[in-house]
Amino acid sequence: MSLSPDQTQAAAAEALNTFPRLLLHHARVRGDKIAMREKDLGIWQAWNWQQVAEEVKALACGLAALGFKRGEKLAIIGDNRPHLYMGMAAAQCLGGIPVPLYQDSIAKEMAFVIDNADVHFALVEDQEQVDKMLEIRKVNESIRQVVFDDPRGLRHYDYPFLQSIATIQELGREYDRTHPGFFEKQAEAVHGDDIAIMLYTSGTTGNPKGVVLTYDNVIITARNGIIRERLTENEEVLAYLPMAWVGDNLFSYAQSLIAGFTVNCPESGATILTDLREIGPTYYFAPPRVYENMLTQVMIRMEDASKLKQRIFHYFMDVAKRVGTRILDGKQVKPGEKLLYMLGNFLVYGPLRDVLGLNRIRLAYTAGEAIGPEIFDFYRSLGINIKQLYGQTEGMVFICVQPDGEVYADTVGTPAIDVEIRIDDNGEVLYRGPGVFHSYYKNPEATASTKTADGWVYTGDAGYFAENGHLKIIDRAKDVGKLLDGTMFAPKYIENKLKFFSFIKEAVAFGDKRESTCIFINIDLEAVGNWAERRHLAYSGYIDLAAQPAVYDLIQECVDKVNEDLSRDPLLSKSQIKRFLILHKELDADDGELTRTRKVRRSFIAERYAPLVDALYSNATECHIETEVKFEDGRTGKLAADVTIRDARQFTPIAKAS
Amino acid sequence: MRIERDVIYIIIVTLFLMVAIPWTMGQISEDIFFEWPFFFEVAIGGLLAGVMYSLVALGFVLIFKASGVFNFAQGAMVLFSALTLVGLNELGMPIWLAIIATLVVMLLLAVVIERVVLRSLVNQEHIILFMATIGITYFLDGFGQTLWGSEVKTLNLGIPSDPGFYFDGKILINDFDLVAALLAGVLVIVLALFFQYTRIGRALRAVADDHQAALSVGIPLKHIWVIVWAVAGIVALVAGIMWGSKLGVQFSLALIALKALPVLILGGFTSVPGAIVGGLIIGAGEKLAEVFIAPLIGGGIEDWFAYMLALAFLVFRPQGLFGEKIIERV
Amino acid sequence: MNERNLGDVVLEVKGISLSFGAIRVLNNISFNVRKGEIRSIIGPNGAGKSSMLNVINGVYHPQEGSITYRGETRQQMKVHHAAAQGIARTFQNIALFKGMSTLDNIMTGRNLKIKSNLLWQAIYWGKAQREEIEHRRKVEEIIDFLEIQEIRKTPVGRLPYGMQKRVELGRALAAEPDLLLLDEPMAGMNVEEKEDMCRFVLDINDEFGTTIVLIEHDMGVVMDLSDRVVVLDYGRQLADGAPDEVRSNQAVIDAYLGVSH
Amino acid sequence: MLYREAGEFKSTYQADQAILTIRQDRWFMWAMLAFAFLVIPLISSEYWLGTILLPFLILALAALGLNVLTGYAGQLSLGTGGFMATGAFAAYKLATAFPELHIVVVILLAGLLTAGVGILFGIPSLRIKGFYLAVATLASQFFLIWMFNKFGWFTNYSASGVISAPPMSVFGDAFVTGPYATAEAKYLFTLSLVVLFALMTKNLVRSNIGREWMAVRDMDIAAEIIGIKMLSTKLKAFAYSSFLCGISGALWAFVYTGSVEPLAFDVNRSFQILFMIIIGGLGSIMGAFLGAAFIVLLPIFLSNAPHWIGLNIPVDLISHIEFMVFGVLIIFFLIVEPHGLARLWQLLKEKLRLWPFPY
Repeated sequence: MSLSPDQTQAAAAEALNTFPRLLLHHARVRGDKIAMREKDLGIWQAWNWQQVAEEVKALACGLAALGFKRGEKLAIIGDNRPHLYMGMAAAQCLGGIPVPLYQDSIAKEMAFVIDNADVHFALVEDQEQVDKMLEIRKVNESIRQVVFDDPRGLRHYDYPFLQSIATIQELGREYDRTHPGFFEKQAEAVHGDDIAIMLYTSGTTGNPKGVVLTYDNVIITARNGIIRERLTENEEVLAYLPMAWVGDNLFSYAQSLIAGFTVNCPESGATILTDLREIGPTYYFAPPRVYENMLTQVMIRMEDASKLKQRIFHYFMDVAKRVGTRILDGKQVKPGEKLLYMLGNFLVYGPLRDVLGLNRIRLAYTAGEAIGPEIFDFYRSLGINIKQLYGQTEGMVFICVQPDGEVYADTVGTPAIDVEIRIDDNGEVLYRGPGVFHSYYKNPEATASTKTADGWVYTGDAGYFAENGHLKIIDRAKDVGKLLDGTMFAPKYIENKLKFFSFIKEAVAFGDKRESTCIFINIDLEAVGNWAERRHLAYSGYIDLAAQPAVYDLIQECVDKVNEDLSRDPLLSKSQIKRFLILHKELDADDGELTRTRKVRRSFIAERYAPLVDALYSNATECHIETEVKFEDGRTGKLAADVTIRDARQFTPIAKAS
Repeated sequence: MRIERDVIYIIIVTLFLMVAIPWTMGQISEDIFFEWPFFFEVAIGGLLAGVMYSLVALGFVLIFKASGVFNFAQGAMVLFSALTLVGLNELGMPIWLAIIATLVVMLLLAVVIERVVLRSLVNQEHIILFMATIGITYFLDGFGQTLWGSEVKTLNLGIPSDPGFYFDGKILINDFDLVAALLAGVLVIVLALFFQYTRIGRALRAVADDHQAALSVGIPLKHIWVIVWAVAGIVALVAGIMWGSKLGVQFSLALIALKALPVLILGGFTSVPGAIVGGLIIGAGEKLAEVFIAPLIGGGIEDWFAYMLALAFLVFRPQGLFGEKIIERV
Repeated sequence: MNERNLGDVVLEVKGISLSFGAIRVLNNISFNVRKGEIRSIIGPNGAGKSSMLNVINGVYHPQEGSITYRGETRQQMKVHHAAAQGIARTFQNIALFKGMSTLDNIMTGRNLKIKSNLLWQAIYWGKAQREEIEHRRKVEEIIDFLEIQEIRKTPVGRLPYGMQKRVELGRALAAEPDLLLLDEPMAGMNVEEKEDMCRFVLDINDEFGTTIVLIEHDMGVVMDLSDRVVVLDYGRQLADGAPDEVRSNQAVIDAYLGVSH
Repeated sequence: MLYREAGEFKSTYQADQAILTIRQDRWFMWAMLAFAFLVIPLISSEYWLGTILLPFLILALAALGLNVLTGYAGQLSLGTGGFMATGAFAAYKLATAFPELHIVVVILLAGLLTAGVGILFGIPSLRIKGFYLAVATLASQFFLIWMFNKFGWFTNYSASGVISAPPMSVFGDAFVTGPYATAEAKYLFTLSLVVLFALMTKNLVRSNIGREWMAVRDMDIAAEIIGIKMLSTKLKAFAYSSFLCGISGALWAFVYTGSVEPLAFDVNRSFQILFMIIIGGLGSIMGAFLGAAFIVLLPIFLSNAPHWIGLNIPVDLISHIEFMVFGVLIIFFLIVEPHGLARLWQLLKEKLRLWPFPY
């Protein structure tokens, strides 16, 4: 059933404004259609909607029997497993609130959330998670009940508060016999403005905040997404991203429950790629790094292919580069090219998509961080409709989406249905819409500082609308600075642009309150190393390689390209890179130069390499530097080098012809 | 080598049966003529033929011992060598020169086989190598006859072939067989010595046990293979000469291989003495059976009797009379 | 682990002596195995450990002594009998069926449980297919248990050593044995692999209550895992007892622990 | 390249254990069958059907049988010819003794009788291994042929020792033996049987018995330790193998040649079949067919090649050269791909599935 926003549908939708209702609805209208699959014991075990509804009912009643009340929280911890999703539904059917946690976080981290959210019930995957619960329980008795899915290794755990899902469901069936109609009554009693779920944002700073979302937030936004992309009940999705992450909740839970399509859970972390290929999803989300890794894999594997194959491959990839995206966007191309593309589709694109498991994809999203244009175009030119979206937990994901046919690597598209966006004077992006979250749990001041009285939410991102009306995100608002002449300076934006080149591993941009932009660069030892070997360039190690003039030339090209790019950008054209140097050592988390999540710590680096920074802003062409470094074995030593500094080519600003 | 007790038992029993069965047959059925001199005449005839079998079997054993290859081509080599010899002889070469020339040819053959076949099939499963030797068989049969034609040729080495009477005329033995057997015997002894007392011979024995050992002897594996195949070639030549001048040089010589097989399994693939003893038992047994049993069951049993006989032995010793016992390690 | 109360004796070997021709491999060995215990046999190379296992499951036939298994006493075990009586084992140097996939290897482990006859299997229908499926399910549980899903359909020949050992264990488990003989299950493994294997051995012992007789070189492993330990040395039995008893036994220290390790 | 497997997931074990799990393969197989059953009879000449395809199919069946024994159960046998002969003569005796028996029944019974004989000669395999066994099986080869030659009873005392099949029909006047049988009828009849038995064999090798065979082949001692009964497993292999060989022999005598003498099944036949499975690929159903095709077509090619290139060479010389070339080709093949055509086929498939990647 492809939802189109006409009256009858809307009316129907009105009634179906909570997940309990949606679930029962699907059990009624498409009871024997497959709702969930899980690769288990070697095959894809399937549940149809009828079965899901029954299991959820049993589970809910079981929880109720254990004293799970309305408004009660249910912590859900584990890999993507059907029973965990059912647990979510069960909690919601009882008017409770599921609180998914990141399964890989340690007990201590979990303890905070569990305490902060007043969780008394936990539904966990396996022994590993049960152990964490026990550990937490030592310090905090608040957990009254722990339910586990996989009994493996738990037979000797006897704790009164520990039961398997199977037991609970048995209990539930019994409870249902004794309390007929209980479940239906509870499920009906849930309303659109009730709290549907609490998602903790893994805060980069301070403790995570619990984002409270109502059914209306979630369902209306999710449905809008379905309407906009014309998703149907026949989609197949692979649920492999953490359940605690809003995206997974949207793609593998909310939208499935609304459109009635099938969610597939992989066998294990190790088999995701094979499972992806077996399922061949039609609707897929992945963060940029996933696509990036896939592409690298493709290239590496092609390296070993026979010369002929390589020639074929590259020939047709060029064809795709020329016309692929245009064909995907339904634009006109020369019939000759079209023919070539069709041939290529048979010889290369088709097989490639198939081997990657992407050949049934109708719609693929990426988001979270900027994706490299050539990665992006690679997939699009293969005929895979991958689009960027811009979203936040606070807005139930959809803020901006790229409309079909208007997909550009450097923008995140136009506002989603019912979403308004405005840019405030310091360049920060604000939005308002159905998805806007209810509040941060037990954190009014944070709520107040993020969400205005009239429902506008501060994204914390700086951006602006490009001429084509697409939103362009350039950086975290707090990182955006100004050059002395007042031009906007977006370090991360520039750094990303540089990092899109495979030769550049890290880049650090300076410029805030300075006259121009200057750059530290870390070359990618592997990529540049290979490049050097192909040119029979001898080098002893990173330092040596980094200092080679040839390498400088190579990097210079990249830098110049970036400048050329920047020059096209009305706001940033003046922040073109003036001078750059290739750092003599790789930035390293152990030296505190990167965060553990490999984000550059600009200010720290600025201090640490003060002499180099100064040199950049002088007109020196070389600078001697000594740095303290930690080696793997923990010893520290000195690293000395003379670092060359080069000027980058400057481009005269030109307005982008769109 | 120490002979296990049960082997001796088996042989004794066999000998006894070889005498007892014909005798009983003679007693119970009137269309079997049994008389001691006649019996011995047959037995000796058989033994002499047996020596020839041993000769062919020896070729197998050498190669199997040294390279684990079950060389089905041995028969073809017999035919090929004989054909070459006669062919060269007919081309006007004096017989002695022809023999030397043939020796050279067989040597070349060994080299070619090692180069082309063995080297490229090294460490393949045995069955593959076995198939390869069948391939060689086809090739040699075809090649030999293409070269020298397929009509029956006579090979005369001037060995007296008229029947001679011994033990004051009671027993008739074909002198040719006697001579042939003697020659074969000599060759066998020579080979035995070669294996015992020459460095190469020892190396060959080492190879059979394990290839590393062989290398440590300091002879590269490929040389060893060439050598065994060459030796096998020489043995084939001798066999070829014997059988050739007995039956005439023709395609049927190739089938001698099939006669040698039961000898092999009876004696054990890896045992030179086995080949000899086996040959004698098969030879004698076959003849005796043909004369003293066959008439009762329609005759012409020599195709398979040897096999059945060998099979009977295998049931008692699956590794053949003198083959090494296989102990299952896990 | 020693305070676990163990069941009564399931296997008793009395005065076992085994020799090949002149070589004496085992010399008057006697010990017993109790239900549900993990029993280790240790000793230097050539101590006759593997031979002992081979005696227990009937590959070798001892010249003297008797084996009592499940109350039946016999002078020697017969291989097929041992298998039929629920004795399974793994081998020191892997004895997998190289030509088959992981799945098929483990399926083969269930051969004794498959009843349908040649004809049914030939038409692969009805009983035969039902059986194939039912046993496939069981096998999948084992695959899941040993966490080898991703090599399910790989020919075992291509697997790394550690994985092959795991598959072999799986094949043994497939027979749902009462008594599991493990011949150096951790030999030649890296640390993680060893840890996994230990975990599996323990899990097997406690999830399925399988009695386990284990040969192992890594003393650490042996001492952690075992309830009781027998020490062999050149076919002689040096000691028999709980790990710490054995550890403190002088003869053992001289013969074995003394020697490096 | 041709494969599109994404989205082909299995949600039942039936599906996962199916013979062909990939859609494209199923299509290909159906196409092949349709072609073999519907197109070939229409397009191909009497000559092709009668003298190439028929022997190809029949020998493929024998190869299938030998492959079960040697390729799957690992028991090297050189007795195939003998078993084929047994089948042929059994069929002949049955058909002549009970003229009212339907041909299918006759053939099946012949197969079963051969299976019995196979079991008899399989018994030594319990003690004898490898080449010893191979040679031992030669005993059966020679003995059987000798027997059929020696005892007139088998040939109903025909002077020539040749047996000829009475005309028999599948139904109505659809004769498949004797003078009225059309090449098409023979072909289709044989094809159906061969396809049927190929399927049966595939089923066997993917079920328990097949795994037991392979276990015995790969490591007999380990197999025994996990409870596989050597004797019955090996004998089953001998029985089923000779069952197929027997049927193939019966078909050869009845459907293909119509009349045959024991020599048609001499040791060379055994080697021919052995070649088929080695060249085709040990332990592969497909291999039996590929090998059979190769070995059947090669000599035809060799004997015709000279004419095509306009040479005319005396017949006997040609036959010698055939021998040579044949031998050379065998060796050549063993060197290039010791695992046979089936492996090549498999590799090709892998390549196509992974395209454009090399692995």
